[in-house]
Amino acid sequence: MMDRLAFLISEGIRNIVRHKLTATTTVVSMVLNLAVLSVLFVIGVNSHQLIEYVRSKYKIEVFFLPDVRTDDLSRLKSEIDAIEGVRSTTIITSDDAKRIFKDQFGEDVELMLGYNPLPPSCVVNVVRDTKEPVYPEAIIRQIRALEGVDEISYQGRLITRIEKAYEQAVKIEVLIAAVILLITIVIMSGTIRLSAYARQELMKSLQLIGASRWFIKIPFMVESILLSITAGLLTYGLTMGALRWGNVLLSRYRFHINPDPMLLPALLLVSIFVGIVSAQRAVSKFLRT
Amino acid sequence: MMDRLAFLISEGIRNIVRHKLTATTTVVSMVLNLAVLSVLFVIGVNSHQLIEYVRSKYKIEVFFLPDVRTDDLSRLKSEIDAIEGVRSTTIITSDDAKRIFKDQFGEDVELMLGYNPLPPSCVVNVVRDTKEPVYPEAIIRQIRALEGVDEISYQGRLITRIEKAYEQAVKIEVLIAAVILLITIVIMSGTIRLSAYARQELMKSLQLIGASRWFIKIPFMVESILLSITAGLLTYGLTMGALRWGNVLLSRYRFHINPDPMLLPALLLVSIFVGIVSAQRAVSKFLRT
Amino acid sequence: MIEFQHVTYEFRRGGGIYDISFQIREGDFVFLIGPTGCGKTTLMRMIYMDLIPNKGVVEIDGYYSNKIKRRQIPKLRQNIGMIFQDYHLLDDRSVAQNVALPLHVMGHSKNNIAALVPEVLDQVGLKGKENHKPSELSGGEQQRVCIARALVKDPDIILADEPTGNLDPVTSFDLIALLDSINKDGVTIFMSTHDYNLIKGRDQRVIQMQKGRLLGE
Amino acid sequence: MIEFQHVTYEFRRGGGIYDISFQIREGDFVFLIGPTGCGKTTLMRMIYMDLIPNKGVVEIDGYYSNKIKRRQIPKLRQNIGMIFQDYHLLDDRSVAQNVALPLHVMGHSKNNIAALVPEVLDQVGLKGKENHKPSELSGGEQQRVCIARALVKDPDIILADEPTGNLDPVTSFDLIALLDSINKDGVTIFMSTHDYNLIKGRDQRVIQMQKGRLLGE
Ligand SMILES: Nc1ncnc2c1ncn2[C@@H]1O[C@H](COP(=O)(O)OP(=O)(O)OP(=O)(O)O)[C@@H](O)[C@H]1O
Ligand SMILES: Nc1ncnc2c1ncn2[C@@H]1O[C@H](COP(=O)(O)OP(=O)(O)OP(=O)(O)O)[C@@H](O)[C@H]1O
Ligand SMILES: [Mg+2]
Ligand SMILES: [Mg+2]
Repeated sequence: MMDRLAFLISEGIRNIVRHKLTATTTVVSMVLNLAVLSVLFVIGVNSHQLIEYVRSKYKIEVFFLPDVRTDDLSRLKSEIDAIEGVRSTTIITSDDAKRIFKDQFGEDVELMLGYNPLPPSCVVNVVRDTKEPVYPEAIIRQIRALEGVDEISYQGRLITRIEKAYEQAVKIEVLIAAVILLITIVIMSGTIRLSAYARQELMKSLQLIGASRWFIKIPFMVESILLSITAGLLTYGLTMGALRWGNVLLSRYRFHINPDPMLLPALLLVSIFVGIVSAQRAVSKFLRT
Repeated sequence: MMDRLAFLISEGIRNIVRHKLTATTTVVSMVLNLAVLSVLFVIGVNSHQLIEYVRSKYKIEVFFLPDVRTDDLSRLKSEIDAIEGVRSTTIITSDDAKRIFKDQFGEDVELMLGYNPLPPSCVVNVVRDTKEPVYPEAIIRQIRALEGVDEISYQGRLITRIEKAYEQAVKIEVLIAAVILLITIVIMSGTIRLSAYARQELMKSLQLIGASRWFIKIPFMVESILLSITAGLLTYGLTMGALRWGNVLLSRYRFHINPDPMLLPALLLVSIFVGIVSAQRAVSKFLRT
Repeated sequence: MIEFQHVTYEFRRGGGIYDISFQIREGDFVFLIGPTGCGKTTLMRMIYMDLIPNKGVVEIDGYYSNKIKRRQIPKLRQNIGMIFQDYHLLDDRSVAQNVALPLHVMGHSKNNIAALVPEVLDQVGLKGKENHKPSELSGGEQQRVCIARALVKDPDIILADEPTGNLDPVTSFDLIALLDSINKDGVTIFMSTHDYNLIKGRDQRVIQMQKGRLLGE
Repeated sequence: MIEFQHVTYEFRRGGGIYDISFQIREGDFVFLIGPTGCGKTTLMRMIYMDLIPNKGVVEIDGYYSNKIKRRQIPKLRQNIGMIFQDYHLLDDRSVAQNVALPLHVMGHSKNNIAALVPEVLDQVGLKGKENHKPSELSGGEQQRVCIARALVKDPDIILADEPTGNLDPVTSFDLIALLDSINKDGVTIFMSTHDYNLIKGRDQRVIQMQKGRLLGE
């Protein structure tokens, strides 16, 4: 039993050597298909980086009533921090505001007017690394309900528009990725089927000498899986190489593409899945007697 | 001679029927590859539409000296029209300007101030349907050199930035298209090669009974070309169908994707080219004795 | 035990075998003769159930052609050593690997296979050709690879479809002698041939066919 | 004219033919006999220049093996009717299409082909099998398709490599009679066989081989 299994697996490996041409063609075909997929994957993952950058520029400024005291401020801060969708907050006290004013305009407002007209305020940063669109209205509403809040300034319509556009873009990207995934699978399984077609006589002969369907299928599967893994690894190498090169080009723009740690597993998953399914289908087709 | 040619061509056609599986697999593989290409082609052609829209919003406003007379204006207009890169101009006389002011603010400036302070001006539209980037500086320089021109207002830095970005995008798109074209060709030729591999015994037998290389090659070429044309036509149909569907979806955004009249010829050219070259290579490989 | 009961099989394009009934008991050595195209190969294909009768029943070792399930057919074939008229060798591997194949199919151990294969290759006179591909052999050598592949699994039944077509008379007689000795060990042998010289002067049972029908014995 | 001058060809794995010299004149009918694996097929392959000698020269109808260009080989083969031991039939088309193939290769007209093919199929006894695929024929029938394909082009030389391996004695003798009558029309015939019965009692020239060498005539 162990010997038979070992034989079947070694058969799969030897089949690759025996049919070098089909093996090479299959791997090349798969690599090219997977490359398109993995580029799409990388773009998908990194488009998030873009929106995160934009989100980091979103600004909600909360101005408090002038009579809010310093210890009230820290309470307000922690209340705002607790609101869902808030990433961080920075409190600017009246004194801070005065100093900032002085830094920017060179004038001391308090000396000029005799009192400090600048109210304490707070800059609220929203979460940026969520897959969901960020809509600030809910946050605004909760902040407004807090005691001591005077006025809120934020770029509401702009944010909503950006988020809508991003949402749309993600949808289109998912659609394209799905279509390309489908195309990849069909082309890859066509390739494996053709390589099975070239060997149908051999399969027929095996069947005639009493080989069961499994006996014929397993080496073919092993072969297909090995080719798939090879293709997956090659594609990974290629993608990483292209990324490194792309990052050199992009460094001018201060933009850095990150490969996702899921890229390799995803590639292997897709390729092995396709390998198994199409080998299964191809062999079944030629064993139908 | 005629009979032999007729035979070779009919052989090519019958080979498709004889080897249905390889024919189907090849066509499916090709269609899917070409589909990706043609989507890219359509996007490329229509990205131009987008930049043209943006360009139609570029604005150069030329203000003339208040003492420029009406007949000087029409001379100035034709001089500006003659400048390379100018699509059209619209003269706004002092009176026009007054009327526009009145329409917008409800006040008659002339009545208010006792004279019309608004100078005659001219709105210059730049060409938009060029493949080259549009840089307004040269136009500005030439306008400034004209006698009677007082001041020019334009969105210089913005335009330059948009054009630079567009130029970059076109470059990236061309690069991606080239890579995908290459991938398509390699995958398609791999497919044809595998289908030749499945028939290497037949080719060997033909050779043994005295068939020349051409006798073996021509039917294979005919077959390959027919399959390519089929794939090209199917892809065209598919792309047009997808476009119609896409336009329905896009109609909300008042954006309309146009298929290029070159799409069909381009598809056929690519597929037939690939068909011929890879059939040629595949057959040569198996006839090497 | 091989038994045909009023077996008829007709190909879609016409031709085939009609109303065939006969029996071969365990340990028999039976010849099947008849002119080219009379249906010998077709009859043999029904024994290893590559073809299933249109009418009638074939029984092989307790398997009935009208009841057998598709996944039982490999089991049946594993007990039969088949020498195909058109060899059915796998050209993507060596002679030794071809001969080893049925043993792998039956799950023999590696050591067992390593011992059996050279022995049987020696028996059929293919020593020194172990590493050739089938396409690198002469016609007669290919035929002997096919014979070796049938013998190596030590089957209960040997079906030999014109196994001497590409062999010279000396080698042919050697093969018959080899089959004789195997038969002595209790193996049933059913062999088709059109080489009347080969069976002349032997007192074995001979089934004669003509145009798809049995002519008598 | 076929002439071998000290021809040696050795396969990479060893084996082959060594220092072969002989001559066959136009219109001769010569047999080549020898046990299985002695090199008959190898020798024949050198005549249609599928193999080129390592040493020595083969001359066929004015083509020399050491001078021939690759694109001349099809021309040479078109003048030779080859009956291959392993048939080399094209299984993706019918018997009639297989037989018509050499005529298409030689550029015969459609009408000519339509007239010649049924005639030659009738000659070899394959009437009624025109539309079968080769795989739908018995071994002997396939062999006869191969024979028909060689005869149909009315060649100057017929090379027959064990053309009776799958034929019964009656059909074999018919084939020899057919070849005899073709030979009467001036066609050179060179036929390998190991069926000594077939050539017994004929006064034709017989070349004998053994282990890759000529043994005498
Ligand atoms: N797949 C098929 N489809 C149609 N007809 C077939 C098929 N296989 C065989 N035949 C026909 O059935 C008849 C018997 O064929 P079979 O192969 O059994 O003959 P055979 O006795 O083995 O002959 P040979 O001695 O030449 O091998 C022949 O006339 C053949 O043409
Ligand atoms: N391609 C090859 N590579 C290596 N050895 C080969 C090759 N072809 C043939 N041989 C060897 O050359 C020898 C002669 O083979 P050949 O086919 O000429 O024999 P033959 O006389 O035709 O035999 P048969 O009567 O069995 O057909 C054999 O021992 C064979 O194993
Ligand atoms: Mg038979
Ligand atoms: Mg031979």
